Amino acid sequence: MSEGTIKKFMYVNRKAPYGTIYALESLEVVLIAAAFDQDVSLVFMDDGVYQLRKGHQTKGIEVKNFQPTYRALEDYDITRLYVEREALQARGLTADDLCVPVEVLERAEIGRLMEQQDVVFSF
Amino acid sequence: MSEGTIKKFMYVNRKAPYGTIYALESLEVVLIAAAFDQDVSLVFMDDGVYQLRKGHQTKGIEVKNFQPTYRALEDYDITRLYVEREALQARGLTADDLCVPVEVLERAEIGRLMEQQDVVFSF
Amino acid sequence: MLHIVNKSPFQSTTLDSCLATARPDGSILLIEDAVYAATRGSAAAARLEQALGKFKIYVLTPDLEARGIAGSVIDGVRLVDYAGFVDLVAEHKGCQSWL
Amino acid sequence: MLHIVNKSPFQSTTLDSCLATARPDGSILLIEDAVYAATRGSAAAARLEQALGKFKIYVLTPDLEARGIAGSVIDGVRLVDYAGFVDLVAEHKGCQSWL
Amino acid sequence: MKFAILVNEGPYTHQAADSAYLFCRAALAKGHEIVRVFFYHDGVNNATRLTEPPQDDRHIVNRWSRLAEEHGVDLVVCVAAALRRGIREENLASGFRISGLGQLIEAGIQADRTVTFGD
Amino acid sequence: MKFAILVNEGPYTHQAADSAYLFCRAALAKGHEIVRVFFYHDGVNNATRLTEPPQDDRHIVNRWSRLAEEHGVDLVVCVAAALRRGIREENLASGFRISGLGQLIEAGIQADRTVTFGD
Repeated sequence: MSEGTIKKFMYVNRKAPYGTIYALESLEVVLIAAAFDQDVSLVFMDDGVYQLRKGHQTKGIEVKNFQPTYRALEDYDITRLYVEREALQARGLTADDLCVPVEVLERAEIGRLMEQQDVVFSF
Repeated sequence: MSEGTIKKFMYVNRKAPYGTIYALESLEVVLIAAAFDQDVSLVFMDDGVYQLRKGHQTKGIEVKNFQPTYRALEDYDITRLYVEREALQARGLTADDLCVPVEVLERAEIGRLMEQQDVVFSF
Repeated sequence: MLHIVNKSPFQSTTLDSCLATARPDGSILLIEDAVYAATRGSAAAARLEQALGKFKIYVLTPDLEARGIAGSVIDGVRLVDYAGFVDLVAEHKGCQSWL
Repeated sequence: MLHIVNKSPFQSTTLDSCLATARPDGSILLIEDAVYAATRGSAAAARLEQALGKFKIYVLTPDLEARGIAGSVIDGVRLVDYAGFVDLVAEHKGCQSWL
Repeated sequence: MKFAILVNEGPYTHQAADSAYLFCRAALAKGHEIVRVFFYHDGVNNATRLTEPPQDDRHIVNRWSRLAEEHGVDLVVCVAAALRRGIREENLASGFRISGLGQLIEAGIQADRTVTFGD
Repeated sequence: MKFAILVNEGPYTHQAADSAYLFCRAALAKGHEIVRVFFYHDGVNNATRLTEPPQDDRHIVNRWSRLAEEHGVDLVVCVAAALRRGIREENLASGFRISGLGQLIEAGIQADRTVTFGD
């Protein structure tokens, strides 16, 4: 049973927000995961880095702005947020453009971290 | 009303078969469209050319093989099937690899045809 | 004719397909995740800047704002809201959505 | 680790992302529309042939057959059926689906 | 001007349903006519009356129903696509009707412009 | 070995639901255990009992139900994703149950391997 087991869970976000629901529903998984006392990390790769791009204003598309939830992750003790350096560069972004503090990693380094996980959920 | 009106309808197929349902459901639209005495043409671009790649054998994925339906299009008087030359080349295919006779056109020529349509449905 | 593109240029080849097919003087409207193609300084920017010489390129403002990139639009790209989107469809003889 | 890719390399950049991230000696399984990446003579073939020097690359036979391309697989790519897919997942410590 | 709209994706999952709705509303506001909104592929899932989004989120299905009620927009769900996906009279939201693909072609013939929203 | 399966797309539209099912069947045939199949995002649409595909097509929903019946596989539909998309007890197919996202994390903890099928 799950009692006492601690596994490494990685949540990989590779999709842009709003065009599809994956970013939002991924975040809902992460918030629930926080209650399970597992070893949780989040990765933002490829278009997933756009989820953290500051300044979402969703009034014009009449969709809920869920960006504040990323800032609440810290309250859930989810502090390991990794962002792919190459993805930021390709999009003309830097860590200063993001809405939360993150650790920027080379893609290869993310590949290494991925190898160490017990469970990888990718959205 | 529709009585007597003849419009040019183009059906653009850009997606591979089986991975998603678009190819099959697009074909279902085309079969219905045939009953309306409109001016119908089909275009296969990008991964859409794979829909016509000979030799689908779907037993292993337990999905219905709908490739025979392309061969039935002629019975519905749908004879204008255009295939993008660049898409074939990029995929290492020629018209001989396809399950039905088609007219192979340059992409730019397809762009010109598209301009002449009244309605373009894209799948 | 009006071409509508809704996919990110970093994830999908759809915008490239559209650019390679559309006739000179055609119009291209970027909506949903395709609005990222209209931002300055990205790896897709050069492609779009080149396309501006051949097509009229429009981008949907509410989709830019939702994604926090309304301030990063490439010069020469025209901004439209939903009313402008409707006008574009009405002004062009036909439209094609590159799904 | 086992990387699973299911998108056509002509339509999506997902396979490129996977290839750029996976560690040397990792395994990559192509399923669904990604099986097109394993065919000879296509514009994506060179990329895959190069990747064969770094990764073990597998392709799901039922998905190849469905698409009529079982006879066109690049040399060095290993064929598996669903039972083989299950074995691959069991043999690797973890897996990542590049959706 | 007369518009026909084709919606190919379900609610919430892709933005297509939102974009289609906002387009319709803007077109009506400009005095255009929406001759039909046709729901195909996963678009048929826009028509389920069982949807219950979170309180702070938009209700995509009810929004369509209101468009039908207030502006008389004809919301047609493709019967073949709907049966495949579990949409029937018994879970159909108000303002929608289930019919054949012919209704899409007919809308394309009648309308001055046909616009597709999908994935 | 114990497997957990995550299904992220609806039936018919994407091949993901087919691939997931065929994977489960192959795993069971090899003597592995499927501790849970969790349906998330549009995957919840696999659970509607109202689906009626054409006669000559596979019945994806019934196939899952049979997997639950014959092999005791636990088919769990995420409640939040399901409410958004109109899946509730009243249209739920046999063998499925609706529960929270915690069931996905729990499955990930219990299983030796977790495999995701999606778009």
